[in-house]
Amino acid sequence: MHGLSEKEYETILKRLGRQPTEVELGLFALNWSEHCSYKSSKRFLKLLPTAGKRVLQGPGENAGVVEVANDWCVAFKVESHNHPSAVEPFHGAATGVGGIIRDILSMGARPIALLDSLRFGEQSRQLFTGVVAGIAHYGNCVGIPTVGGDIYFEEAYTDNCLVNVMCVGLLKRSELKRAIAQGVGNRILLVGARTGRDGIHGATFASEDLIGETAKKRPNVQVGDPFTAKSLIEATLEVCQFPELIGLQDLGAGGLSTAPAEMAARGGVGIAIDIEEIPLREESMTPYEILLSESQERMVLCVKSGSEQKFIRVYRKWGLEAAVIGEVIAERVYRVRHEGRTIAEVPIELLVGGVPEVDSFPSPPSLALSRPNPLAPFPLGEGSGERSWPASLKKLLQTPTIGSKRWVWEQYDHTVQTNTVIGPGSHDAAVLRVKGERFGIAVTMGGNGRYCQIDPYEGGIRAVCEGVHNLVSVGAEPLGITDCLNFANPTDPEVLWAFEQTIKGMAEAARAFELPFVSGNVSFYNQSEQRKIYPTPMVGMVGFVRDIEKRVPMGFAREGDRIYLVGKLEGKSGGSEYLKVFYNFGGGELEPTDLAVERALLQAMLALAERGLLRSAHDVSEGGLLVALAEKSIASGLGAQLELWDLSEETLFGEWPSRFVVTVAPGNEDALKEFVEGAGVPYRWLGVVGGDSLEMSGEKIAVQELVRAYESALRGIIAREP
Amino acid sequence: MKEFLVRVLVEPKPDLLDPQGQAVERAMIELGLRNVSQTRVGKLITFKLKALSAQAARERVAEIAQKFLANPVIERYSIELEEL
Amino acid sequence: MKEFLVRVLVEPKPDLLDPQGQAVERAMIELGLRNVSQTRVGKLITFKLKALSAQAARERVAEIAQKFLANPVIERYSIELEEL
Amino acid sequence: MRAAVVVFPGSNCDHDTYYVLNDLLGIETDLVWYRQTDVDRYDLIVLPGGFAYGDYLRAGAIARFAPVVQALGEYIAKQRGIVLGICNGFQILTEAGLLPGALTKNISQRFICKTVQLRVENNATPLTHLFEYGQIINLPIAHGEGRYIAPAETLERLKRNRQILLTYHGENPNGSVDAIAAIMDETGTVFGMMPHPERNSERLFGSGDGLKIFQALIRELASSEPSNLRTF
Ligand SMILES: Nc1ncnc2c1ncn2[C@@H]1O[C@H](COP(=O)(O)OP(=O)(O)O)[C@@H](O)[C@H]1O
Ligand SMILES: [Mg+2]
Repeated sequence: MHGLSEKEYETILKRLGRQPTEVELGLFALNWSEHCSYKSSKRFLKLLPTAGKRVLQGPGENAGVVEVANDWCVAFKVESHNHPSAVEPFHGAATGVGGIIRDILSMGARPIALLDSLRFGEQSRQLFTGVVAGIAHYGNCVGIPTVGGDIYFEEAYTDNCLVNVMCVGLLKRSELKRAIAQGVGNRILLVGARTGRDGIHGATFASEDLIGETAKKRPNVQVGDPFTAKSLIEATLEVCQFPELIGLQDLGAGGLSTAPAEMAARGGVGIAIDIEEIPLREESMTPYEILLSESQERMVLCVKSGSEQKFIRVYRKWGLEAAVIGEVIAERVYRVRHEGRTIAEVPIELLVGGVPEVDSFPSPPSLALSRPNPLAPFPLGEGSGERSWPASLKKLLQTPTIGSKRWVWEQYDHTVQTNTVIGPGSHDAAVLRVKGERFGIAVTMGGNGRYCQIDPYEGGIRAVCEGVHNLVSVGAEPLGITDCLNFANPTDPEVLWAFEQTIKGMAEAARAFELPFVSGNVSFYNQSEQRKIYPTPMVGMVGFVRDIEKRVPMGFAREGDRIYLVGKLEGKSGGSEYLKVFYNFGGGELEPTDLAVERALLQAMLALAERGLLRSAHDVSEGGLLVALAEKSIASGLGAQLELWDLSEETLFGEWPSRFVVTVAPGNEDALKEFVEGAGVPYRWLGVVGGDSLEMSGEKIAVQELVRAYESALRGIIAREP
Repeated sequence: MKEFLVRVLVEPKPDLLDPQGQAVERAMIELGLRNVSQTRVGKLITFKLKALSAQAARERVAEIAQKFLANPVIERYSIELEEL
Repeated sequence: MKEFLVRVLVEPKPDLLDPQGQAVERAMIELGLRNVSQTRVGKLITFKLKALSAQAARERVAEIAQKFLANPVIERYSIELEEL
Repeated sequence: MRAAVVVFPGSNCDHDTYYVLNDLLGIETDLVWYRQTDVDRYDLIVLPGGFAYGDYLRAGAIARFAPVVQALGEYIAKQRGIVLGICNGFQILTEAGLLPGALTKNISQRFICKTVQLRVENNATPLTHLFEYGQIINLPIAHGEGRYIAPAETLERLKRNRQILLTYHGENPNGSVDAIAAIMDETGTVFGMMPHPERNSERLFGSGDGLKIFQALIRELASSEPSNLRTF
């Protein structure tokens, strides 16, 4: 009952030594849900490195925090809102944005950027347009620029789209806050919106497959109110200056049944709340409903007793609710009172983290699996040669996954707050300035599920490397990682195996770069009767641009610049978009990433950027070498004369790791070689920037034509009116 | 063929939060309209439709309202017909 | 005091272009609702109001609709009352 | 000289605008809460961009009743200084009837954020006198309700009095009638514009045409006795 397992119910009876009340069961149901307790994932998440000299706050709080420079720090985290978005794309995505913003706010940071990684089926027009509209609606109204993210269209996500949102906040070292309750007698405040019957059992909803029954027994859709959220941000940042503020925490999935308990757990205290003190939106709500409500735009504060009014005044000024709903108590229990009667009293340790870990065993997929066999040969030959490279290139640029997402990011306000130096569209990462400082902050987010479907370990490695590449391409040094692990049902041993492998891969890569995971999120049960999603780790990263004037553009900079490939020219190219588009083949063999090379590459590229030697840089990812070159043309309007002898499709369009296309000014060739050779990384001359078309081996294609193809990529999906 | 003036009234479901309704209600109260409550803001779609009978018109409109004009997950609708 | 269910229907002025209405009409036609024309999309504001008489209620609502619920430059409105 | 940037609940370009006036241009600037009504000490009052009251019902429909907006009536009547509405500020001014016409949903029905080209239609105004007549400038827009419309006779008047200051050049991003992007009132002291000058006031963000707009206002105010502003 309440989505609790036999074993869990037994545990409750044993530890409580009595029958739990209805309300208590509700508390357990939420606190012990997968979404809130991480009972299936904890033991694997432990594998991720989390330490680092810049880490101010690692996993365990509402967001991670790393130090950047001059006392400035960034707080960041990613959160999924997959199931709510599948049910109601607009509000599901909108409230996803709202939720992660409040996580950042809980650290005492001002949110300065949003990114979103989205995955849809190839035909999911309504989901796609609804989600985009929802993100725009919320993000634009709260005045936080949406500066990046990525979108893939893949059959595996047809029944279960992915909506992962990352928020980045800026704060001074001294402003850091924690989600903690302390000091017996101190007050617990509930601030923001009123409590209504929203999304009751949302967390448990997120902890089951999206099939028949679950899909039907939808909780009330949560509707976000970005206007209230904006006021909540301003009011909360105001009270964060008060010394009487002890700790704060957003109300996410789980609402009042989890947040105060978590704060008490961190402080090693107990909390008692009085239900009747909670401002309600509709009368006649039962205590049960009130506790389980997931109404948006609410936060819990712990403040010094006696200072309540000071806080309440600020929230009232902003037109928000603020009420003292309880106090910190010595007894380490979460006590819920209703009109003087205690209706629930549960030991904090039992409620938070007391859930028995799920110890089902991962097991690798049997060979009988219908999924693309990792060892399937690369089906070159058929069709190859028949197509000229310009035709193939155009077709790839037109695919929704590779092509321009302008239609999406032009609906996002990406310039508000006037810090966006590099916005969405034309670069591998976004770059934000910090007013009054010389340095900048680079941010990126993404992940390729197909790689993980073929080989979760290598896919995990690549997910981290991709983030590093994106940052390095704009001249930023990676500082820290946040991640969202989107997987199917974890009770399926093969899913759990993929989960473990992916984490091991990510951990391995992070260690190679000495990068800490400071926050993240896990989303399981992303499947329907028909389909499981690909194992999809989204990796968000924050980087440091020492001198914003030295940021590196992606597009070709000047006529005559020399073009080089840094990295290997040949490799296995399983999982490539090319195979998908031309052979409808999602498998193949992945070229293993050499992390030693990756490390060296990172150093070399940063050194080159530091010395201002890079006229432009772009990592080679989906679509392979020629698409990377085309993107550099599209971004700048400049063409190039290319000199490639081997014109096999594999060379031109294959995808394997550790590659950049860079340009240097004539005369700087040797400097480039010196650094790259020094790093022991192969490199190769590709040609010269110039003209208004891409030319190679007697064939050419006008940049204008590339642009047209690239910009038309989403038409097929959007045009499918209504 | 008869011609009808069709009105489709779309409202947020009663249990769901309607931030717009809330904001509008607060403003109305500030502007002196006391004793107002449960304000909801929805959509009004009006059009002319040719059909053989009121019955037929209503059915076809209901179908379109169901799958397009209203979002059944968060909204409810009602249809009003007037023969011209 | 009596209580009324109030409906304020706000529509784009007839002489003004209504791009949203056009878009909705196109979609409805694509979805197979032929013979549809002159589609307009407006707002539906509903609320409960306590007043001494229908007369009084109507006047006060008219005043608020006039200066707030509708923008006279681009919209016109109508009021419907139902005593509860 | 003293400037005010009004803060409504839901304003989100208030700090950006304050930064340009106060930090970049060194003008003594206050963030003024929407409940404040004593605005006479300010020579320039900016209603910034954003989503005051969430833009619920209609952009600006609720904010127009804010005390500070009510106070603007008198401020304008006695020609005390200059009022500039940017984006949401423009919407509030039209809703309040302090500027003619209305700003409606973009013709695409979608929010749009991009840098656009604008043509200077009248450069003999406090807002535009640093540009050439007919000059093409670049400014970012970011709005969902920027389609300017007005009754024919109003449009006539706007043209006759040369109250149209900027029009979209090339593409008309929101479907505004006559591609109108910025206007002023008859007195030449109240200005409304959909583009965001504060988002193009530094080299980092492009041409700097936005800064020229603020500089123009400041020079105008410095050169003319605020009490008897040149009108056009
Ligand atoms: N995949 C992950 N990698 C690193 N940290 C994670 C991951 N998943 C969850 N965490 C951490 O576990 C804690 C709980 O996460 P979550 O429940 O998403 O927080 P919230 O309830 O505030 O959204 C957070 O500190 C989060 O950063
Ligand atoms: Mg949280």
